[in-house]
Amino acid sequence: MVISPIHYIFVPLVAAFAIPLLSKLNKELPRIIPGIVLFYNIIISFVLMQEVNEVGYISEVIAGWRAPIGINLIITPFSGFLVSLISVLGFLIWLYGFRFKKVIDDGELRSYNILQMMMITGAIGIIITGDIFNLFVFLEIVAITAVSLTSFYRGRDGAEAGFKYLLIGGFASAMILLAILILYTQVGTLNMAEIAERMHTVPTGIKSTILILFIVGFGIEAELFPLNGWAPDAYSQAPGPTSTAFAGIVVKAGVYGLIRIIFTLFDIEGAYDFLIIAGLITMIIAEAAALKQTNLKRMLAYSSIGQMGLALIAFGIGTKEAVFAAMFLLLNHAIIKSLLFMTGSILMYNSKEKTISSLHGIAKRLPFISILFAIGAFAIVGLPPFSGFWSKLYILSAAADKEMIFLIVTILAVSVIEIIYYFRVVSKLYFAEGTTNVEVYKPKINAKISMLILGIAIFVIGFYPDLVTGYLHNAADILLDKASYIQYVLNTDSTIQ
Amino acid sequence: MKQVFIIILLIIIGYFLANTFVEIPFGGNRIGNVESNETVAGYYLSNTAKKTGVANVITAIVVNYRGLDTLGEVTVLFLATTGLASILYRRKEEEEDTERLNLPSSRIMRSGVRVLFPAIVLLGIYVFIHGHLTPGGGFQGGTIVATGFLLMLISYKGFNTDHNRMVWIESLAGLSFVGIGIWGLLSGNTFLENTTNIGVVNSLISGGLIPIIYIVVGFKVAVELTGILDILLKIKPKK
Amino acid sequence: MQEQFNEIFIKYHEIITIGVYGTAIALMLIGLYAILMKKNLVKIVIGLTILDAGIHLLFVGIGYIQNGTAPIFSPGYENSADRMVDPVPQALVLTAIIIGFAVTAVALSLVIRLYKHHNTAKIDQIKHLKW
Amino acid sequence: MIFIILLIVMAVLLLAAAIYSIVNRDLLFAVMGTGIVSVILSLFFYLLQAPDVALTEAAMGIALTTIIFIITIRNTTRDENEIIDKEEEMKMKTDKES
Repeated sequence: MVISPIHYIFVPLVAAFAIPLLSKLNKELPRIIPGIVLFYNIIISFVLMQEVNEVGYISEVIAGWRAPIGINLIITPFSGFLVSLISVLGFLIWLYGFRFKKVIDDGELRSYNILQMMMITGAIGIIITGDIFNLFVFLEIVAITAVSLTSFYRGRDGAEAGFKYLLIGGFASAMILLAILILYTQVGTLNMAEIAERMHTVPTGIKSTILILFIVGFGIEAELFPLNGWAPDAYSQAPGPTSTAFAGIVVKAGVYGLIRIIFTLFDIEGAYDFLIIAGLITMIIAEAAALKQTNLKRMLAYSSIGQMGLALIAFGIGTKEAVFAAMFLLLNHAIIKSLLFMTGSILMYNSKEKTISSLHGIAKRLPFISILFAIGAFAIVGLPPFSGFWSKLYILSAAADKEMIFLIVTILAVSVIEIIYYFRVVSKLYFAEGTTNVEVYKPKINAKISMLILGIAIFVIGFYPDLVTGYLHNAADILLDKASYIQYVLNTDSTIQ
Repeated sequence: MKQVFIIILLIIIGYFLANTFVEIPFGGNRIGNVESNETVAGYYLSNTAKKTGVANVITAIVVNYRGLDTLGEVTVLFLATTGLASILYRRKEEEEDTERLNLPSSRIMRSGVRVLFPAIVLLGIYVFIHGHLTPGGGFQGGTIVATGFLLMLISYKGFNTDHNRMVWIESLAGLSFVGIGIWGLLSGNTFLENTTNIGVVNSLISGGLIPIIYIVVGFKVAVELTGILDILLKIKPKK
Repeated sequence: MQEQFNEIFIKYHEIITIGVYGTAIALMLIGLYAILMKKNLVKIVIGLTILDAGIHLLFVGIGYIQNGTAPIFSPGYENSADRMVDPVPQALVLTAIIIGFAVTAVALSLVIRLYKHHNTAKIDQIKHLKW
Repeated sequence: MIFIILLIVMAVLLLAAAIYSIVNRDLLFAVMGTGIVSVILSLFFYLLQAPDVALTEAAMGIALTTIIFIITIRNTTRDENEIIDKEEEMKMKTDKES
């Protein structure tokens, strides 16, 4: 049984269907199975990345029918890189959340583990599928799991955040369905490669309608400005590991979906500067909102929306250099933001209203966690020795190549805002004298390990960026040249045997 | 004021959609401004009978040509049931009494349901067994069976679907669906491939694995929907 | 019977087009109106289902062929492939209807839980999480 | 000819049922409105030569969606503006005092 992209999907499915049965055998199994599955994901990513490096693309056909007739899974260098990143992060999040839950009985334990594992599988599915309706189905899997996890805690606001997310998600999936419908009437096929090939036959009026509907649909998942009302609430109400998965994994799948639609399917010139404008507005408003947040998780949520805005700007610039910088930013953001959410949830664990003020002087009692939080804060802001610095630098240089002075000014201004609100938290952590009676949640060894790994990764990429940049440059070139993607998927029915 | 703003917004969206759909012909020749046999639909119509041996083209598309969609579909229902259970979950100490709300169903209802229930379940099973010949299939059959169980759940307070057996059926059905997929991989072809012989088109045993997959989907959908209804019926209103 | 149907179809072509596409778009707008305007949570979810219903009608509408037959090769119709309606939108709608049901089920369970906490089902009285 | 007349009548009925279910204050009747929408939609699908979808819409839309809505209404309020509930509460309070 040769390892192929479909393993990402059917192994978690077997586990998800089996967990209700296996939990009858032994109470602990629902906790352990997701770990095994997510570790197997890392193995698949390792094997597939080798192949993608040599061959450039991996296309796998489902049910034996060639690409446009049946559904095909496709791994390009960029999607392969993103999926490996998600697999590693998924495993670390599982390791972090192993014993994290408050008192939980077996019913909730089973549901939590199935939903968390399937959310990651859904995100991976969005990235590797080559068929537009299949993309919609995986998007729905992510939507339903994310809503159920947001409203997991018994508290009052969980259900409200979940309902808001589901309502906007329902509207978004209706818009995507409408876009697929109109696209099908014009093109007559559902396979992304064939759509890209036939896109030139579509009259421009209808083409822009389809593009707008897709942008609205995916904008909600990628948290563009007017459509991300749900994100801060969902992040702050979800359990620790889930909000980490939101920031590290689900948003990446949303951004990838948006980028794929704009880069591979459409060739409208206007789409690129739309991305820049949307990214700008999202970044500015999200960072401004983050400034006045008192709840730590909401602040981190706004900061990650701002970072995604920055990534969209970089993709919008559209040159090879800019796309490479955007990919590098996605990598850094995933690692750093996951570390911040992990450490943040532990620091916040016992405080009732989860405000930043309840962080006073905790550093003395949780030194290890506070150091990691500080590292994360410095890295995301872009201070030199850390990985965040390189990605911001490359974006600025890409903007400079295209003489977009206005962009450079705003990005720097926003970085200043970031510095303000992150350092405000770090200073409270270390220098303010805290109330000593707040009992603090001592994380177990597995949580410490996963956070340590992320911390080390920040340093390693910070000092040796060219470990990753070589691969990303090649991935950026392949993402931009559409012709080879279409030619590969449609003409070769190369299935892995 | 808000109403006026929303109505203007709707008029704009309506106008926007209207002039996109003016260009799309209704009832014209087949889709896509390329001749029909190059489009996917043309391929399906001309090759389904020969290649997959299934009379109902839509079943062939849903199960075989676009098998991953249906797998995702069944997962969505499975996750909805799990999500629903976790949203409405009451921990052991909160659970006062889980017996369903005691609807005083009338005698007509109870006797009627006793007659109807076997008929509905039989119809549902018929629909998903003949998915590849007549309209209908796993989803439709499963839903019909679920409505049958719904009638029983409402009219007989004592009637309780045995939770353990339902979990077994649900998991086994899901596992066998994925198992058929893995069998395709193991036997050297691709995931979910229709490896067995496809038989004569309009005979009952035709279409290789497709009817089997649809029967499995039928069981899974039936059990999942009954599970959703059972959870929802168990909530006690506050009044 | 055949030509008579075609000739009627062509004569009243606009009315039929407006009849199907028009109703579908109108349904979508009604659903959208309910989602944006209504306060009661159940009414909002009803709006969502009507919006989905409109889209499902559109899906099947685009597949229809003038005087076509259902895409099933039942015994009498083996070689009438070119008269058959487009099967692909119907397969997609099948999936979309069931996903719509799953989303509605989860939404309504959230409505029940919200009502348990806030003792009201009106969205403006539940607004605790602000922007 | 029947095809067109049927089409127009069903289109009008469909929109009327949808508007009725949106406008109506009593949620139970609003839900019945959605049931009627599903019935006519299922007939529409049948008319447009889509038997599979008609069966799904009939089984899913009419039976199950309506029943979940009714269960939800049973656990929340039946009146959209919750005026009747307030009156009941007032009545209960007055009974308790008296």
